[in-house]
Amino acid sequence: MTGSGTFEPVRFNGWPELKEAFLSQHLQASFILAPMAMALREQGVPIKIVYLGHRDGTTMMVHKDSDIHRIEDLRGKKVAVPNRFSNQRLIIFRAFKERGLNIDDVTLLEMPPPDMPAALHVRAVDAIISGEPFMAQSEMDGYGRVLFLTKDVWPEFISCVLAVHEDVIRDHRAEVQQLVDGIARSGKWLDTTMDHRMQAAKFTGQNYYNQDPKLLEFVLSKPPDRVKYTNLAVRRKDFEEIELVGRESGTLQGTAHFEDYADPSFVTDESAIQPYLWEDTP
Amino acid sequence: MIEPPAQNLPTERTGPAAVLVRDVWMDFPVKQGSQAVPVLERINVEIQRGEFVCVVGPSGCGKTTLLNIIAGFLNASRGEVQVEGEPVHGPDPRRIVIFQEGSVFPWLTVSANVGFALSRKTAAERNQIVQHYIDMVGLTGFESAYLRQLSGGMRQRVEIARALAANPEVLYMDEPFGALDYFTRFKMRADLVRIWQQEKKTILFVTHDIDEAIQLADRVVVLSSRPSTIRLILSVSLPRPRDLNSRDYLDTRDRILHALGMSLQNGIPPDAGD
Amino acid sequence: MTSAAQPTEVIGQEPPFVSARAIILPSIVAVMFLLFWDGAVRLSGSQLFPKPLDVLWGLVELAQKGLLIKYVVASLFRVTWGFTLAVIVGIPFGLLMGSNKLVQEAFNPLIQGFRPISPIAWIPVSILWFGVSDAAPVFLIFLASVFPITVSTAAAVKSVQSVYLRAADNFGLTKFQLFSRVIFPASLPQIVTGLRIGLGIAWLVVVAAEMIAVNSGLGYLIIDARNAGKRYDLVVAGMVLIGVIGWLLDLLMRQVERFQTVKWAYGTLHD
Amino acid sequence: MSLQRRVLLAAIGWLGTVTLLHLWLNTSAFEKRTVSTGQTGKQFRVGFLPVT
Repeated sequence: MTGSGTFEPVRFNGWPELKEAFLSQHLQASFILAPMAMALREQGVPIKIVYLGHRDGTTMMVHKDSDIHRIEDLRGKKVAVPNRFSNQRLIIFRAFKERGLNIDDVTLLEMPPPDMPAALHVRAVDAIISGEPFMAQSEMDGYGRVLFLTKDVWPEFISCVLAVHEDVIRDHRAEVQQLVDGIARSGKWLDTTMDHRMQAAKFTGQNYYNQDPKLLEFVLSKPPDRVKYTNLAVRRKDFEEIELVGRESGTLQGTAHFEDYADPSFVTDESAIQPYLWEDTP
Repeated sequence: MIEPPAQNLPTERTGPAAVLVRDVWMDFPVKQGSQAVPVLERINVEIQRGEFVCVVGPSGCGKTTLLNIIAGFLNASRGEVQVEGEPVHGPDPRRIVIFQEGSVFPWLTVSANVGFALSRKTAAERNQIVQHYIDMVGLTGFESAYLRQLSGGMRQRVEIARALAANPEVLYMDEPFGALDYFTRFKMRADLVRIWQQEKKTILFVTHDIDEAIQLADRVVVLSSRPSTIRLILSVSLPRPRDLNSRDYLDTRDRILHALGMSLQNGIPPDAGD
Repeated sequence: MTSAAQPTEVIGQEPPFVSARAIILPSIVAVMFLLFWDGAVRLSGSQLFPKPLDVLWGLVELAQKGLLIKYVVASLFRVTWGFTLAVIVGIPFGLLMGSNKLVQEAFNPLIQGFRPISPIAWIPVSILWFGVSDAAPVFLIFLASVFPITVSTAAAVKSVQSVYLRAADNFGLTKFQLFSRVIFPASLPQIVTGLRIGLGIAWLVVVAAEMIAVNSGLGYLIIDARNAGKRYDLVVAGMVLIGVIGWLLDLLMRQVERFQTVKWAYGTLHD
Repeated sequence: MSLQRRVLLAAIGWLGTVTLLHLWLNTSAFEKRTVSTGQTGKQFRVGFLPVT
């Protein structure tokens, strides 16, 4: 996503602030939680999901020596989730429904992802679930244990999507296309070899995320399919699954449908995407 | 020499009186609906230019109220005040009041205070006037001191210097020495008379201290307790500087006390303080 | 011809007096605190909570990366502008409210209504208005300090002793002169106290203000350290920086209170 | 009056200094824009959170 200076990445520390900046068009586009984008569209905010951020990349962690070994053991426990409008929360609804469990048996606490590892460490909560690298953090530091990866419960799990304001799509389609291509091609590059991933870990860690590259390397490698950056085109089936769980959990009203909140026109043929030929500049 | 209250004795007629108080009545409405409280009744005083007049009376008799009316800060319920023939409608730089609680500005140095009213003059003129009055009141050397660094007596000197620097025609002084110690008061009275003689101002001086009045005034206006009327206007014909042990001095004091229904021949009367 | 008053009556200048004890005593307490902190962390065996030395190394790391100066300047920039705007708006408006009964009655309810709203509650609104620029934190800091400044200025004007006003009136000052030469100087001491409180609150709010999407500042340092995983040493380093700078700002403001044009109102009990 | 003027000047001086320092250190105001943003002029801003 280096772009040619046309794009300015703006890092946020919390979903509410990001949403507000995006809502008020201080951001032309933004990576955002899928259900949050859909809910905003339901509330009449003219935005379209044009691409996905990544697939999977989310894990449920429990304390190393906790008695939780199966999803059923979550009953009566406290689970930290990143935001009401997040698939990390909806996945729990889906997992409980598939196992015939009652969602009211588990307590879901909204908590900023950065605070989750510490909360698990001091056992303020029994389980945490959010995007990486915060989950890997607890695993790397030895007090966290993976309960499940998203691909075990919700294959092709979507967490973040790229959403763009409709007037930006109308007036600056070329830029949006350039943005989506850039993301798609760097995603392809990322998923071609592990070496690329290691380079990305170092580069992103220092310049954009300000996070320890070793942590990002852990996320991108253990296991290799912990997060995937390809196959990110917007597909109706994936989103209708989210609509279903969103409605059942009362998070979404179901008043916005795929045509309202999605615009798949930017990636017509995924196989045609060429990875960037890009080396990490020292 | 006693004067009947209603009548006054102009020494020689040199144009309209410096300050003329004609038939002034004053009452304060305490609360809506309730009867207004009478404070001053039938006050008639005429002060000649250059004269030193003291108004004396028990505390709370309305002396300060009268002064504020004369100075234009208060409007009388009835009657009128004229200065040089013109009716008074409000305060005026030609008639400076030295308030009882002291109004020297604590955020200014002595010289800045004294020069406060001289903003329209050039810097040179201002400094010359300021220095003149600072020396006159005996504050030489304290030009850049601040109020909190001065004693009570010195603060009063700044007050007087500032008033004089504005070159008023009349000085109204409301018990200015009330907060000073016994000895400083004597000093301040001597200095005030000296300055009065030099500057030839008209002075109206309000006090509850009968001795102070006699030591300072050409004429003393004696007010009764509230609602106060003029009991006596007494010309003090003692030569200056006044001998405070003289027979005449003591006689004058007795006349004033007598006018207030008190006499000290056989000790201090029990109701002296009412 | 003139009789000068004796100089002894003058009360001498009060020199600022900092005894050695005033330095040694607090440093002993500080050292004890650090030891207590260090011991507590070691005892609790917590890997997360940093020890004083870790915090020191965190500060050194920040300095080496040049982030220390960047973040301090960013926070000072925002507090300076937010506070300056609050002064520019707060003092005149406070003077007006204090001196004009109509304005007071008209605006006081509005101000008393806004005052209790914590600046943090304003974060969403400020993002909608100012987005991700420096303007958002400056706006929050402005809000945090403009109310205490306005209110203390208005109170100051109202408490100006009427004898000064009568004296000024007596000297025939115009309305403007009355304001600039009597009302303002007389209220200045209380205004300065209001400024000191305003600045304190401004510095309190800088952390919350910088949690919006800005990429610099001590508040950002803390929130960013949380994102970077286990960097609680930087979190505490940020807290230390905020504490020290906030204290220095207050010391600076206290120097203003020792100026002659203001000191007169504080009496001798002022330290 | 000179004291208040001195305080005022010091305040204005500080305002200018801290503003310049901030612009220099924390924003790209002084850096020559390597790539002109060309037609859009306004930056195309893309928000993100440091997650996955």
